[in-house]
This record gives sequence, structure tokens and C-alpha cells, in this order.
Amino acid sequence: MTERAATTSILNNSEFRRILYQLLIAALLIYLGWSIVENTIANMEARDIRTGFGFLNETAGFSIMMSLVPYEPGNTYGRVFIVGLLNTLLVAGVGVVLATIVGFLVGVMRLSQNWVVSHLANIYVEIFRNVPLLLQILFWYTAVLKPLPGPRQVFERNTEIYFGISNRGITGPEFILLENFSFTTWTILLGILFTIGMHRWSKHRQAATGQQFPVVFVGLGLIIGLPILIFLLSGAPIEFTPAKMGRFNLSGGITIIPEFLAVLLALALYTAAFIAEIVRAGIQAINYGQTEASRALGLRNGTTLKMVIIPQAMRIIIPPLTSQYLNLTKNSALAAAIAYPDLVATFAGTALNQNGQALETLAITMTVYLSLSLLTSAFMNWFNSRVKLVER
Amino acid sequence: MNTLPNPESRAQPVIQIQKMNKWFGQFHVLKEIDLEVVTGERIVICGPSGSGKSTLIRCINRLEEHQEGQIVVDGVELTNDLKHIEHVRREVGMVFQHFNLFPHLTVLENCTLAPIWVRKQPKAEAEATAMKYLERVKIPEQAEKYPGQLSGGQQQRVAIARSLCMQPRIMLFDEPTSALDPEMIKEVLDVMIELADTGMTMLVVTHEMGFARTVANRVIFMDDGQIIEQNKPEEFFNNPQSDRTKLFLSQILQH
Amino acid sequence: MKKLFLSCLSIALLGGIAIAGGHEKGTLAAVKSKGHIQCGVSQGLPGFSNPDDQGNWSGLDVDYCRAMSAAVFGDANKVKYTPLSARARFEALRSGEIDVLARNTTWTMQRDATLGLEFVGVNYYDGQGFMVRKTLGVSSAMELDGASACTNTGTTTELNLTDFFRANGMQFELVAFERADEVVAAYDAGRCDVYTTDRSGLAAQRTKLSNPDDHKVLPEIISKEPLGPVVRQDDPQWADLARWTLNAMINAEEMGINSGNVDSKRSDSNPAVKRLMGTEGDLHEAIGVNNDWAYNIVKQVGNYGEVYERHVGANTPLQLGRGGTVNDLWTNGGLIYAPPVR
Amino acid sequence: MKNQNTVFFVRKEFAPSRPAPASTVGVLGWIRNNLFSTPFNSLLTVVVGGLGAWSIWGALDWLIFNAVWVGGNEACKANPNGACWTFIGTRFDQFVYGFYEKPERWRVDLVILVLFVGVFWTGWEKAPARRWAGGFMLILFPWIAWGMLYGGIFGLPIVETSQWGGFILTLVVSLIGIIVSLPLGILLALGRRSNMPIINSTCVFFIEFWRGVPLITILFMAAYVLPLFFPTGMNFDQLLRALIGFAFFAAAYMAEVVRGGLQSLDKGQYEAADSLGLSYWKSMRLIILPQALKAVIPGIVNTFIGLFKDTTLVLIIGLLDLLGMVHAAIADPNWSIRSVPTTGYAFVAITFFTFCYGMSRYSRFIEDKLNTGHQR
Repeated sequence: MTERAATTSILNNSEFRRILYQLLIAALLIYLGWSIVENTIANMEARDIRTGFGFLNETAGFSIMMSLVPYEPGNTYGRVFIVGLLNTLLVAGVGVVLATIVGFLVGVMRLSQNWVVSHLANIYVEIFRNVPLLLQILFWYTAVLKPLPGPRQVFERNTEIYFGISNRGITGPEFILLENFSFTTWTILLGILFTIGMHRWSKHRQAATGQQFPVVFVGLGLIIGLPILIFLLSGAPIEFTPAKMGRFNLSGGITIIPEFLAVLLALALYTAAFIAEIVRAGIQAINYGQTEASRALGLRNGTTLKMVIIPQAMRIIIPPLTSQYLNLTKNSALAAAIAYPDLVATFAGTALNQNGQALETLAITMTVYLSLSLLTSAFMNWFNSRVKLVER
Repeated sequence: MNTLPNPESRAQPVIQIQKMNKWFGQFHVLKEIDLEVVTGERIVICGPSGSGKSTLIRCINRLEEHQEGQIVVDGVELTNDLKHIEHVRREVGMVFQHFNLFPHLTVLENCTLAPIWVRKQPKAEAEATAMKYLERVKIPEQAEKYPGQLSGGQQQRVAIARSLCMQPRIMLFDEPTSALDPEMIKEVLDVMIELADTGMTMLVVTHEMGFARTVANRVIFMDDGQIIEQNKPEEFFNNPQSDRTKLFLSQILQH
Repeated sequence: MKKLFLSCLSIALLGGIAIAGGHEKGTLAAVKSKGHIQCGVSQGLPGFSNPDDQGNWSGLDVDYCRAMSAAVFGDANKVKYTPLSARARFEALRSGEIDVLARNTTWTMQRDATLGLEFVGVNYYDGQGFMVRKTLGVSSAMELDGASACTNTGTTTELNLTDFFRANGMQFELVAFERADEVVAAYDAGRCDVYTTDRSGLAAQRTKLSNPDDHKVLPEIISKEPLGPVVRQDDPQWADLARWTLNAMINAEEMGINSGNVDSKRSDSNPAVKRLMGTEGDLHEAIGVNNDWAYNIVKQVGNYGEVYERHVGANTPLQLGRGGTVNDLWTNGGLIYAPPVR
Repeated sequence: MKNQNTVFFVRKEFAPSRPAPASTVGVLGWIRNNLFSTPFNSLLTVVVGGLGAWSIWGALDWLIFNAVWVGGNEACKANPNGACWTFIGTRFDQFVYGFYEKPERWRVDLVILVLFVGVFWTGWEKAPARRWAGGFMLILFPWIAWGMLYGGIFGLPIVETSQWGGFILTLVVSLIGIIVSLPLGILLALGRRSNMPIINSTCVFFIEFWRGVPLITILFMAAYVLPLFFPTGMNFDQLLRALIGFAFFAAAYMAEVVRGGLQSLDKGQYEAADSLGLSYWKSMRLIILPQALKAVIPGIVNTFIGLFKDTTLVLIIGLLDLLGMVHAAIADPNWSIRSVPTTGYAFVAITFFTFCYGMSRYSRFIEDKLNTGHQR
């Protein structure tokens, strides 16, 4: 009896079990990892596939339709990576701004007491979030932007075009900032600095005397109004070079390609539907009593929003909002479906195809997205710990 | 009770409600309300739940909108005019059943928010006032804490202090003790009694009949959206006239 | 370091797939045991490999796969098709998902030497060309400065196009899509001025345009694109079978053997014909098939010329006349030439 | 009440309830309160309402009233300002079955029929033997369905996965996604909450990795790199590889949902389970998981909606799901008509919307029910 108890107790010892389980899992994982590595190396050797990251220094040899940094086909795959990454960040960045604006607008509309407004906002949300994003990208591209008339149907040959829309995109003039433009730049900078100073001053003054100062209006005047005035006074020192209609296409000018527009629209409108829900939930989560208490204290609606509702709602809104931003960034990879040259389309697409090093190329690409997502979650943890409401 | 000022000797009524009617949708929630309150009066409003008593005092600072009749507070008629509403809300403080403190602001910030933004007081002055009222409600040491760190009774006292910081002429209390545990009710009532002693005009919706007896100089009984009976407290409790009042009192005093 | 990197990556990728021990088996044996050849084809390129409404595949490349089936099984219909994008094709072959890749694939040194692939011959000599709308009034590719060009991503076309414009100092905008039909759709919608791909591809895709007659192919050919079937490098026997299937079709045409006269040619006295028809010699054993393998190919699929005329010739929608082009037999001045069967 | 300053008052006549003034209730009152309560509100109503009505009318006009319902491509060419439903009609079979062999299509029909009956049975609260139906759908049905579709059992001829396409492929990918991801996600969630460091960190790493990268790179990985990981000669076809990637991706998301459910449980439940002397797996199976999973049904449904939409991504690696089929079909030169692409996309959008919206309503319904259950 005692012997049996002794033998069973070792197996039933929870500490022993813990270690045993973990060792088993670790062994399994090591075996899996090892066999995958072995297989991969064996397969690569058998198939004569090159390995390593040396390809990043090799000439790419293909052209990319849109690039934020100078790029030509003679550049390396490393450069292709940079170009793709920047294009991804561009569409994601603009998309985030646009999605936030639309999302907050729709979210607030959903809470409107106006029946028409809230129901239309609701229809928007339901439609856009229940239709696959890829479909929306294809829709904007294939059904909306591509059928636009071509440049030869829209523009006369050799005419100068300051603004035009065709199936090659939205074209505007290229602009050169002349020397005098620096006055305007300085005014804007000064305006910003001054507004920051003014904000502090008005805070102090309010603390000291209770008087309030319309910082927003004066600040807008300083940052926008004054520079416009200076700009005009300094003789409008900006030179527009219009695009010119060539034999095939518009040349010169700045063209926003339809691929970019389609991805941007789809990403922004899709994500906006989710953001709208987050905003609505965030505002609704705040007890109506908060509004009533503010009103009873005599606060105006604007002040109530600014001092009571928004600070509380933002605590609820920002974490899911951040993960929507991350989703948008990851979803921008769908640009590959319509030839927008983002990171996945150029680097994990064309470059991978030309050099055949799928493992390395995809590993680099995935690392980029993984880092973005780790950064985002680090931010969210920081934010959550910072704004957590103090409770008993 | 006889030390209380005689309402009839006062010149100007501070709240005048005439033939006021209110509906929620098709539900006639307040019917033909006539009420006059003069400065320094302390009125307790009681009645069964759903009788419209909360709605009535919420009409006084326009948290609810009435559809017929007239409400004049501090000489200003309540209409859709925002200027009027703002004026009235500045002069009328309100304490809610669920305190409605701002959880993201400290106790002190809760108290100074409105004075700074509405009364446009300097911060230092607002804070001094706030500390004065926090002392009066006996929790000055909690000034830097957040509402979430306080007990219910403490929170309600902060809410009272917060309203007082606006230096209102009238205070409305909407069942201030009914969300509290029994041991905390007394601390809140004590604060309210002290406040009454300063001569503040108060309208209190409550079921605390002890409070009504000792503090109020008028008790109003409401049922079915109407004022059924009002009287001085001793008359009201000892000699109720209406059958409905008798029934209500018999139920509530059994406890 | 590489091992560490790979192991991290793979652990992340795989949580629970048990890895069974590998088993080496020749492709031919594997094909025979499963009863069909898995053939990698395009996702739809008329003339080369294209499915009809019912999902039946036909084309020059498809007939090559059918010929292999005829050689292995004596039945040309034991083929199953895997449509592949340009990007996916090599991996599909290397991983063994398909047995042979007949997908208008250009034979290049890089692909042959670094990707673990074996090109077994050329079944169509192609070159990259340009197609434009007639209304553009362009008569030469040298006039295309500033144009916007649609093409497939991940192909040699993309590189050739870039080289051509760079070499001639011309500007262009490249719009590259993953799938051929997307390229065509974009060109048809006017997203670009030029459509560039192999000229056979231009001819094929032109049939898909809304108004084929509005478009024309420019005279320039900017690259050499020898298209041919591909197999894995690690199975020489299967590579030989693949190579000689193609050679048999060409030799048959050269000897004047076609699906109509092949039965009578079996009793031909010409020793070269006898060797091809399997009535003499035992070379068939070396590639692991029966002696009537070439007979079956010609009988059921046809010789190279027949297949060409059937799918891409002058009487097809592609209208790629053969006479005088590089795709004619060497005896007629073309490049179609096969080593002898002996 | 003549003398208001007299404190005493008792009401003798009770005021009757009157109907509210006409201007505040009824249709007029509703309109006033909801549409024209302030000048700004009125402006909003007119502007936003006008825009909304205009676009809704435009959409309906295009989709229904002015659409082409009969005839062939000629009819669509004649009417470019309306949807071309005949395009969908002629290709409908392809959109549903892909290139699945015609004589075998009854198998697909049967699978879809069983699927819908099973889902409704499981989802309907009052259905008899609901648990059994649910168990059948989750455990047995996937195998039977795969067997029916692929063939090779019951003497059914094999239909290669490369011939699968259209809606059936969408269903296969999404169902495999949920069926694999649910158990795997539960294991991962339990592992992530485990206090054993190796198990915990492995699960955290797995979950964060899969959630941190875009699905499309995972599909690329599955398509181009996965074969390298297996011994030579061990092959999966393209669909199976995509399914592996998709299922792991889904599992990571599911794990986070389940973890939310585990976290929401009262600590007392764990302690109670321990105090009963149940082993870890028994306490999980009998006490913790049933509660945790029930609490996160809405989250699971929402994750599934997301996965269902994400199935469209297989189009990028060359698999022809419903969207892929339509996308390929609109390139048909015979149907090169202005209205065809929009019609095709509208068709896919309506299909996805119907399913996703239906599921989200169901999840909302469950959520409301769970909420009332928690109220005292």
C-alpha cells in the first residue's frame, strides 16, 4: 500500500507534471522546428534555390508605377523594399486620417436625434462592414474608376491642364515654391508656435482671472489666415506647372493614380464603418447622468463635450480605434489585388517573382507588419495604464 | 419649526409654476401643476414612484421640457431660449440620486469645473471656494482623490459641494439618499440639514419622512402627475386630508 | 544563424502538423500509380491553355500534356489540369503539386540554372510585342514615349519592357497585374495605352477584347521568348520522357506522320519511321513507356504541325500563320527541329 | 388654486389625463421631434435626407427598376443604365459550383442543404435535440461534407479540388476555418492562460504572430513557402495549403475571443471547480469552458463573420472563390458591357451582405439574451 502510494505520488505530483508537460511540449516543438529546418534545407538544396539576403543588393530591373523616393529600374531590391514600404505607409497613413474623419462623423450621426440622419448612418455602417473589403477595392477600381473616360477623350492634345480627372487618375499641376515662399513657411511656423504660446497664456489667464480666450479661432487665424495674407502680400510666390496632354497621356503635373484612390477609398470607407461603431459605443457607454449633471451645473453643450464627454469617451474609444488603425494597415496589403505598388505587391510580389527567394522575401515582409503590430500593442498597453480610471 | 421664516412675509416668489402640463409621448406625466416657492423655503416632495415628482423638479432646471403652462425661475421664464436656460441653470443647483460625479476628474476638479467655465472664476478662487464647501460637507481631505475611490455617501456629499460651488439660489435634490446604504444616509442628511440651516431654498424629492418633519416647511404629496395635497409638515403628517395621502402615509410609515 | 532564423520562422508557422518521413519515388511511377498526369497550365490563354464554359481545357500546351498522357498511359485523356498564376507556377512544380508545367513559360538561364527546373524543349518560339489601339495612330514601338503600359507581373515581359524603354530613353508608366485577364480588362478599359506580352499572347488576348479590330500589333519584337514545357530537375527519367514526347511530335511532322495516316505508317519500311513507331529498337524502355508510345501520341493528339494549326494557326481566332515564321519546321526555314530518334 | 401663498392645499377634483397636444405626439409630433426640432436639425433633415433618398432611389432604380432581367448580352448592351442580371443568370451555375463536374453537382446541393438545415437547427432555440445537431455539425459534418465533395468514399468519383470554385469554395474555406479554429483556438486560449512558462510563451508567440501579419502574406506563405517545410514527396494541393494558413490565422483570432470569455468568468468559478477536486481538464470541460464559450458566442459569430469575408482573399493566390469567379467572368469579351462589372460585384456584395448581416443580427440577438440573463 505504501509502495503504491509512493509510485503514484510521483506521477500525481503537480510540480512533476508541470515540468513533464512542458518538457514534452518543448521536445515536440524542437522536433517540429528541427524537422522543418532540415526539410527546408534539404528541399532548397534539391531544388537549387539560393538562400540568404544577398539579393537585396542586386539590381531589380523592373519599373514601379508610383514611388515616393527616387526609383529607377537600375536600383536594387533593397530599394524596392523601401519604395513598397513607403507606399504602404502612405496609403495607410492617409487612410487612417480619412477613416477617422468619416468614422467619427458617421458615429456621431448614428447618435443624432434626427431620425433620418441616424438611420442613414446606420445603413452606411451595415453595408460597408458586411461586404468584404477586397470586393470593395475591386468595386472602386473596376466599376468606378476604370470606366472613367481616358485622357484622350477628356483632354485636347497639347493643352495645359491644371486639374483633370480621367481613368489615369486625378491630375493637378506640379508646383514649385519660389524663394519668397519662405515667408509664408515662417509665418505658418510662427503661427503654430504663437498658438501654442497663446494656449498656455490663456490657460494661465483663465486660472488667474477666469477670463476665457477664443484660442481656437485666433489660432486658426494665425496658422491659416495670416499665412494666406503673407502669401498674397509676398506676391503669391508659388509657380504651378500644369500637366500637359501628350500623345497618350498627361505628362508633368502630379497625378494621383486610380489604384491608389481605389485602395484608399475602400480602406477608409470600410474602416470608417467600424470606427463609427466604436465611437458610438464609446459615447453611449458614458452614462447620460454625466450630461445631465453638466447641464444642471450650467455648462454649455460645447463645454460639456470638451470637458466631460470627450475625455471619458476617448478612454473607451482609443484602444479599439488603435487596433482598427492596425487592421487598416494590414488590410492595405490587399492593394496587391489591383496593382497598387505597396509592400506586398512590389516586394512580396514582383520582387519575389523575379528572384524566387520566397522564404526570405516573405519573412522580411511579415517582420515589417509584425513590428508595426507589436508597436501598436505596446502603445495600447501604455495608453491603457495611463488613462485607467482610479477605482477603489 | 416656528423659527422658520413665514413664506407670506417674503416679497418675491423665486419659482412660479402655473398650469404646467407635461407628456412623455402620449403619457400625461404632469397635470395642471401650480406651485410657488419663495426664497428660503424648504419643500419636500413625496409620493409613490411614477407620480411625477422627479420629473417636476427636473422641469425646474429644464432637464425636462414642459409642453403647456409656464415656469418662471428667478424672474426668468423657461422657454427654448438658451440664454434663459443658462441663466436658470446657473442659479439652480441639482443633486442626483446616482451622484453623477465626473469619474475622470478629481474631487476638487469636479467642484471647480463649473465655476471656472460658467462663472469664469479664476482657478485659485474657484479652488478656495471648493475647499470651503468641501469642508462644509466634511471631506476636505479627499480633494485630490477620484470619485471612484470614495464611498457612496462621500460621493453624494461631493456632489452637493459641487453644486454649492456654483453658489446657487435654489437647490434641487432628486432622491439624494435612495441609492445609498443605510449607514451612509445619515451623513448625507446631516449635510442637507446644515445646508437648510443656512437658509438655502431647497426642493427635495425624498422618502425620508424624518427629514421632512424636521427640516421642511412645506410637504407636497404628488400622485398620478398632480399635486394632491400640500401642507406644513406637522399638519401633513398628523392630519392628512386626502384619501390618497392617507393611504400613502400609512404605507410609508409602517416601515 | 540561418538555422536559427529558419527555426523561429517555422515554429511560428506550424503548430501542429506532424511531419511524416519523406519517401522518394520517381515521378513516372507516381504518375502511373495515381493514374493521371497533373499538368500545370495558365489560367486561361486562348490557343495555349484555355477552359471552355464546361471547364474542358484545350490549346497547344494542353495538347502537349495530353501527348505525355498518351505516351505514358496510351490514353491522351488521363490528364488533370491545375491553372496557375505566373507567380505560383514554379513553386507548384517544385513542390510536386504538378508533374509537368506547360504554361507558355519562357526558357531563361536564370530559371533553368537557379530555380531547380529543367526545360525540356521549345514548343513555341515567341517574342514580346506590343498592341495598341488603332486610333492612337502609332506605327512603331519607338513612338511610345510617355505611354502607359499594361502587363503581367512576375514575368520576363515586365523586365523586357523596362529594358526596352530604358534602352531607348523613353518614359513610361508600368501597370502590372497578377492575372492575365486583369491585364486585358485594364487595357480594354483604357487604363493603359499599350498592352505588352508575348506576341502569341497578344493574338490570343486580342480575341477577348470588346472590339478586336480596333487594335493592332506593332511590328517590333523586343525579346526572345522560347516557350516550352518544364519539369523538375531532380528526375532525369521523367525529364527525358517529357523531352522526347515533344521531340516525337516534331519528328512525326518532319516524317509526314499525322493522326490520319499513322496507322498505315506503322508498317512503313523507313527505319527512322520504324524506330519512332516502336516497331524497331527498344529505346522506349529507357524512358519507361511502351513501344507504341509515339504511335499513341500521334494517333490521339497529332503531330506538332497538326496541333499548331488546330490551336494557333491561321484558321484559328489567333490567326498566327506558320509559314515563313520561326515556328515552321527547320526544313521550311523555321526553328522547329528535333534530334533524331535513334 | 387662487391663493398660492397659503401653504395648505388639497385637491378635490382630480385632473383627468388628456391627450398630448397634437404638435408633440402622433405623426406630426414625431416629425417635429425627430426631424425638425431645431433649425439646424431641419437643415440636416433636408440635406442629408435628400442626399440619402437620392442615392437609395438611384441604387434601387439601377438594381431593380431599370435593370435587365431577361434576354442575353444584347439586351444589356441596349440598356447600359441598369443592372445586367442576365449576366448573373447565365453564369449562375458557375458562380455556385465553379468547375465542379456537372453530373456530380447533386453532391454539392446535398451538402449545402444539410449545412443550412443543420445551422438553422442548431441556431433555433426551441429545436429538439439541438445539442445533437450542434455536435453533428461541428464534429461529423465536416468529414462527411469533405467526403461528399471530394469523393472517393461511398463509391463516389473523385472531384479534384482544382475544380472546386465559386460559392462552394467560399463555404469550404470559411467552414474549415471555423471548424479547425474553434478547438485550436480553445487550446491556445487555455495555453495562454496557463502558468507554465513554456506553454504560455509558445501560445502567446503563436497568437501574436498570426494576428500580427496580414492574411494575404500568410496565404502567400502557404502557397509558396509551405511546400519547402515538408519532406520531399509529401504534397498538399494548393487549396489544402491555403486552408492550413487560413485555419491557423482563424485559430489565433478565435483564441483571443475565447480568452476574453475565460477572463470574464468570475474567479470563484475556478476556485469552486478546484475545490470540487476536479482535474484540470475535467474542470475546464465541465465548468469553465461551457460558461466561457456561452459568454463569447457573439464574439465567435463576429469572428466568423470576419473570416467569412476574408475568404475572398484566396482570389489573390489564384483560387476562384465566389468573388474570384465573378471577377474572372466579367473579363469575358462577350459581356464587355459597362454595367456588367458593377452587376457582378453587386451580386457578390448582396450575397455576402445577406450572410454577414444575418449572422450579425443573430449574434446581436444572442447578446441581448445573454445580457438579460445577467441582470438581476
